[in-house]
Amino acid sequence: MPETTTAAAVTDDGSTGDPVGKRPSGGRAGGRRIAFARLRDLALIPAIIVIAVVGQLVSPVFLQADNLINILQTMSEIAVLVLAQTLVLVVKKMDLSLESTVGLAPGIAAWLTVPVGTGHGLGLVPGGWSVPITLAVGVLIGVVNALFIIRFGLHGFIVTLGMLIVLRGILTGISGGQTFFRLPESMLYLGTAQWFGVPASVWLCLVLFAIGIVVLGFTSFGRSLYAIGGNVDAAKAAGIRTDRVLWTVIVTASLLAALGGLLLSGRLASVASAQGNGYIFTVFAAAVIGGISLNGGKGTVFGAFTGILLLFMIQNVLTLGGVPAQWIGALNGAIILIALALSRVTGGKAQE
Amino acid sequence: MPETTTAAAVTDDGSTGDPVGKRPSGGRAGGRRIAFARLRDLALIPAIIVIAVVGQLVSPVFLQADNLINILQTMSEIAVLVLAQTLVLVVKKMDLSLESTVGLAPGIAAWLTVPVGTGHGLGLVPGGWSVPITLAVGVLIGVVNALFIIRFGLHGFIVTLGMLIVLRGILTGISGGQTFFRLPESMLYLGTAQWFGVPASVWLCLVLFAIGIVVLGFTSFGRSLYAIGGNVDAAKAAGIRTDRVLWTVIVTASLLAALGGLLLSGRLASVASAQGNGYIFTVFAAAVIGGISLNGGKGTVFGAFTGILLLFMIQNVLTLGGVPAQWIGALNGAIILIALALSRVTGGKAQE
Amino acid sequence: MTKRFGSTVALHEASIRIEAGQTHALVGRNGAGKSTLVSILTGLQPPDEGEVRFDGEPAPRLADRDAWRQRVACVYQKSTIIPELTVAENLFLNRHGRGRGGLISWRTVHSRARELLDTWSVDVDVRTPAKELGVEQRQFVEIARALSFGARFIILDEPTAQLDAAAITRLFARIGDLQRQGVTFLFISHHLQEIYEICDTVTVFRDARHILTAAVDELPRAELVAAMTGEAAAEAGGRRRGPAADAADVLEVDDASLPGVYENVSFRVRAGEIVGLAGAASSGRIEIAETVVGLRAAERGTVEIAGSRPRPGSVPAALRAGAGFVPQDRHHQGLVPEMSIADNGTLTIPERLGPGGFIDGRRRDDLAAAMIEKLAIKTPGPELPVSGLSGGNQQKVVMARALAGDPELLVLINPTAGVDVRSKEFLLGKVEEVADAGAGVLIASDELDDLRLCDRVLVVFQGRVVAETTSGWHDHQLVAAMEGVDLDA
Amino acid sequence: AQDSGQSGSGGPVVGVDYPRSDTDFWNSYIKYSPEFAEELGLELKTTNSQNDVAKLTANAQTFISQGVKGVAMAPQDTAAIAPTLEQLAAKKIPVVTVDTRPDTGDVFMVVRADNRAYGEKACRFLGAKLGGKGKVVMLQGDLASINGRDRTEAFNDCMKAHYPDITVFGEATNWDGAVAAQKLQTDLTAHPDIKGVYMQSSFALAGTLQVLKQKDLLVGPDDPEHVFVVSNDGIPEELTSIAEGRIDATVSQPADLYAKYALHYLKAAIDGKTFAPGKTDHDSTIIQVREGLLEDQLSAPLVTADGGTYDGVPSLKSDDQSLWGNKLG
Ligand SMILES: Nc1ncnc2c1ncn2[C@@H]1O[C@H](COP(=O)(O)OP(=O)(O)OP(=O)(O)O)[C@@H](O)[C@H]1O
Ligand SMILES: Nc1ncnc2c1ncn2[C@@H]1O[C@H](COP(=O)(O)OP(=O)(O)OP(=O)(O)O)[C@@H](O)[C@H]1O
Ligand SMILES: O[C@@H]1[C@@H](O)[C@H](O)OC[C@H]1O
Ligand SMILES: [Mg+2]
Ligand SMILES: [Mg+2]
Repeated sequence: MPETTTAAAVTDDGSTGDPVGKRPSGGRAGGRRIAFARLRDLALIPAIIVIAVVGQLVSPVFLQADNLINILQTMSEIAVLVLAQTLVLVVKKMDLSLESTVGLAPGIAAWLTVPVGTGHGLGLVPGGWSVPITLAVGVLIGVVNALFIIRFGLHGFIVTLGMLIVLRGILTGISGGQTFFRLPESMLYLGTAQWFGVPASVWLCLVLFAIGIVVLGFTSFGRSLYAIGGNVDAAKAAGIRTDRVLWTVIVTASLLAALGGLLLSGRLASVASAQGNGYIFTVFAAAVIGGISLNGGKGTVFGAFTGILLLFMIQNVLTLGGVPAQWIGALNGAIILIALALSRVTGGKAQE
Repeated sequence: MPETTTAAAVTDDGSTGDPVGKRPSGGRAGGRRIAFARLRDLALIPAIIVIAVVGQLVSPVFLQADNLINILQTMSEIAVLVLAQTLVLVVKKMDLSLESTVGLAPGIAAWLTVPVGTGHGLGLVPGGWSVPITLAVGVLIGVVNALFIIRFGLHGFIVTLGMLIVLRGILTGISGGQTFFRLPESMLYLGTAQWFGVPASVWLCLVLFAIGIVVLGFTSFGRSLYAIGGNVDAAKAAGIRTDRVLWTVIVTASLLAALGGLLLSGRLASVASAQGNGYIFTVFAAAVIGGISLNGGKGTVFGAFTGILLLFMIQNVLTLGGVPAQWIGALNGAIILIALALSRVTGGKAQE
Repeated sequence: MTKRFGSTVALHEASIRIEAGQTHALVGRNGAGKSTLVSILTGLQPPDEGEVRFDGEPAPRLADRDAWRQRVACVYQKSTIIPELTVAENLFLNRHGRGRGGLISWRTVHSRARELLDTWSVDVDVRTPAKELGVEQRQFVEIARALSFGARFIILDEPTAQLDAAAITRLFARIGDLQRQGVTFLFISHHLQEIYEICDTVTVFRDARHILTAAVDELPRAELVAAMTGEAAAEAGGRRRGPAADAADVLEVDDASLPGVYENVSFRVRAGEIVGLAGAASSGRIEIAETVVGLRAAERGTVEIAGSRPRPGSVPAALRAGAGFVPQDRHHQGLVPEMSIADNGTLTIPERLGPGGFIDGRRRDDLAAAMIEKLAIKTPGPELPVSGLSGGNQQKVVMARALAGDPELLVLINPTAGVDVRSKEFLLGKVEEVADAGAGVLIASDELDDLRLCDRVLVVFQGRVVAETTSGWHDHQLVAAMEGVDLDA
Repeated sequence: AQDSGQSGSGGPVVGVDYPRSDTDFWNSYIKYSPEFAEELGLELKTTNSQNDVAKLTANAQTFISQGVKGVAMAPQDTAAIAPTLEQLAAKKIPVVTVDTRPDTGDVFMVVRADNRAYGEKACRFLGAKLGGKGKVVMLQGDLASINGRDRTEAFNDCMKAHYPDITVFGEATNWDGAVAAQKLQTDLTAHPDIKGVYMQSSFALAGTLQVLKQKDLLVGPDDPEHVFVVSNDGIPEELTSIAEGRIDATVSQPADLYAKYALHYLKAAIDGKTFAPGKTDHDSTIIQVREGLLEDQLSAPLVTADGGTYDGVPSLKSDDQSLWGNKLG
């Protein structure tokens, strides 16, 4: 059996230093490595605990079920976007336009279904169509993005920046800048219903993340996302239909954004023409704090979830703590920056 | 005879045949290549001409000196940011926080110099200090960014996203969300003075771009930016002090952003707490349309200038044309998207 | 010198002494520490312990790059070409010719670049962006640049790995010139015959340590290999049996053409047969192999794998038809660096990992453990990211991936590039095993070592199959054929 | 309706800059402007500064290039507009500001309502309804907005002076409905006994109602669980909501009159008319805010379901046809 010198190279986590000896039985070292991988996944848990403790000290309300559900509900829509962006980032793309899709998808549904006379509604289509329309618009936007990015080979950042501006503009255009009110019942349902005493949007968000965890962690489709993000040429050479996977990811992300928009519109019972504006910053911050790499191929859905949870817990504590309005932004930003820096420390290597 | 091989080398598959044979005469083929390189630099000129013609058709005011100066003046501050971002992008980094520096740098100067009683001013320092303070704050922000990015190896996108939020928050904090006005005279000068009948900020902007063109095109320092952006290890091996260059670039970019902020505050004779918010989208769009690659090492300062010029010409034409307010956003976005797509066509290869 | 990276010891109290005017070879297996030594000798990083002396003088400060560059020039193993910059600028990076006012005079830069490339007969326009160069031209630009500093000491870290035979001959001729002018070389290569060809002295590193230094002509090849590997050199295995007489075709390429790349290529590979596709760098052999596995599509002609015709240009179709494959460059197409050995090794066989697209982690790891066992991959376990392996072991993972689907046809492109001598023997041994077990093998390579085990070698020249040899050929015949010289002449 | 571009015929050219196009209130304003321009025989050039004072400055330049004879604008940043006013003054172009009053610099007329009065009216209404005690949430606008600050200060001052037993939780919302909903929800979780909400703008309307609905607090005014909601602006949706008993009151900020009198004063300026402090012919008062600055304070009535008077503040019934929100198509 050829003895290579490579055991020395095996050590980037310091797990073994010994260049001689036989191949470790695998079981134990494997166990250790898995434990380590899990640990990276749990990198934010300490931070979440710290915030929870601080929160409880700031206000005894913090840990009450009510308030926790409140946090989960208010984060649910944007969390769906984080999930969407996570998929896109894992395949080493970016989708800035998600924040506009959040507004435009339900916006178009409202425009078509809301009866004439109420704001800018056209009342062309019965209200029951609003949910399918919302989702269809999401898919359509995804298809346009994918066309530009995959088919024409344009840079994702650029395309979706352009799309962000266009889609936002279209929403302003069709709504005349006004808010759509009196949405059809079916549009409100998901954003307002309670299932077993917990808002439907919370369930939905949790289920979507659970699906995300399973798909990315335990299916070959999910693994192909990591392969593409890690090295697209190698993925291609391994027989992965990279373009097809990329299409699926980009379209799914837009669809999720539309769903997020639907939840938000339901919760607010309206579609403001500025709906979603500025979300993308939070989405990126959450994904990155949660361990998703901007260089593709790295990070888990669970990590992303802890990222957005942490951000909303911070927001909630700041509100409960009655921090003066003008300092909330700075404090929030500083905490995010610290969390980012810490995730670098736990993440180990320098980021590219 | 030699012409043929050169022609082969010019095709972008690099599959030029035999390495034997004599060298090409160079002269003619070289001429062609320079012409081609220049052409890429001038990629937006046709678009600019089209917009100019359309503008003139839309309104006879468009080509009047007044209106052209108006365009240049309104774009001057953001153009300085585009220059800053160009430097950063060429070395393959990103600085999102520039948009907050635009507000915070003059904001701190105003806070310290504006007398008590006028808004939130502290009146701690005589007005003459305001310009140095603005620039010093710019440098300081750059140093913090550079520390995080170069010294601690954090991802530039992430660091500067965090900084964007923090710096914006600090400005809101010190200003209480209000606008600083009654700025000291020295802060107003650059934004308001006229030199030879043209606003000083226009001159300044043009001079800065001229310097940028010379430095990036014709000095070893400038070329080292491209080397670093193209392959940082290779740059290191060639004896370039890469860290030093990166520090210089990141700090210079923040300094330029502070200067841009100074011009803007001067022109508006005030510092709003939202000053600069949202600029970064325009800055990126301009740089990228202008041919700057997000992957580093590519694009010219002149190209970036044509990018921002084009965007502001479009804005101006839309305004003159009296496009309905709610559709301006969509139209503007669509034109940007088309320009991006076209710059892909002229740029050739798929973007990474 | 000692150099550590974290807990990895790259150099352990290693010394080397290079005499002025000599050409000194440095050999050792992958990861022995050769390139690390190079980076220390050229001032890219400091040693943790020990020191470098030039002519008895202590080495310059690390920050003083110019002083280093006067003493030593280097062609690094990793490309230091900047793709977006022109050839001329790559040649004169950070030492541009200045014109008036201290600004760069591009005219001077270009004319000096042209002069420089002329001396190397490299026929490219110096204004071409470097990314448009072929691999070989690029390597020559590196070499020309390194030799242009006027340094009296030049380090070449695997300069020949990317060159074909003719180009190597040219390089060696040039080295000969400089040797006669008294220039000192440190030469690193995994091609041992090159050491014997141009070097005076050889130093062997193993496991980060200095093992021996000896005059080249006093160290027979077997002893050299033994010093590198730490064990007596195994004799190459006996002659291959070759395919059974009635073996079926597992690959049939019929009149395939891809204009500008290859034309009218027809050949077949039988079960149990190893067929070589030999040829120079841009002969088209790689593209032909890539066509077989679906990375490219031929414009005309057909490819039939094990009796079925996979959709042209579709890798998954080729894999399903029974192909397994090792791509040209493991870094580029072979591996996903941050993914585990287990995931990389099973990337091509998702259907075997569990029902309904799910991955059963245990099944995957068991499969991977079997591969690790079979190919003797040095790792603590299947869950290690492949980026944590050395080159030789990474290449084994690529091989494992190719074999994972129990292919009927194995297509290998440069399967041993950059792999040390012992790993090479091992990998080629595995290939023989696979063939003996009944798979057909197609090897596209210009390495004589790879081709030696072939039952037949097809020589590709300028996109056409110009010759076919059966085993028993002589090296020079094959080399001549690859260069387009008639084999029978 | 044509909300932009050139309209009118042959009359003097005036420029109107719209401050933003993403709120219901301002979109009503955008809708009214061309209608009144035609009525007054003015030719209209319009721009939109999208809540960005730098854009407003550029737009003013464009107006100058286009040779307008007067400019109406609604600078949301009242400090930063000074240099632009100087430039227009230098060209002798009269300016009317709508909704806001510049911190420095002269304009021909400010067409505005008394934003402090909005806060005061909301405070009185809630004070009366709550009987002077309890907890209320105030969903503020943007810290940077003069109107938001006026409303906040007046509301707080009034509460302190007249209803010291009412606790006010103030939340900054950046004029963003989603932010407002989030903060309200947190406050309601921490203090389930909150009995009043003051929204400084109609942007928060739908979200507030949803939050109340989710907490089962969206019940009729007679129910002891009822949370009293006062809104601001008077867009149609608010008026309907009042009629349906979902919210209790709003202050109708006259979008129609803003558009009408902005253009009215511009025409007057072009015609060389001048004005002095005192009562006007349209049920409002011109006051002199400072030397050289007149402000026509249009009336902004409190609107309630019954049109009653609350702690001295009279109100209009929500279906009153004089309300602009009831006159929109
Ligand atoms: N920058 C680095 N960080 C961590 N480890 C490194 C680094 N560079 C080299 N090593 C380690 O040092 C060892 C020696 O590497 P080196 O590149 O010198 O080997 P080599 O002899 O050049 O191999 P090859 O023949 O494949 O080129 C490697 O096993 C590797 O683990
Ligand atoms: N810059 C680096 N940072 C961290 N680890 C590195 C670095 N460079 C090399 N390594 C480590 O070195 C090992 C392999 O590198 P090395 O270049 O020595 O392999 P090699 O055998 O020379 O491979 P190849 O033949 O492909 O050059 C791996 O453990 C890798 O993680
Ligand atoms: O009245 C408010 C107005 O002053 C602000 O600028 O925009 C929102 C409106 O509700
Ligand atoms: Mg190596
Ligand atoms: Mg090496």
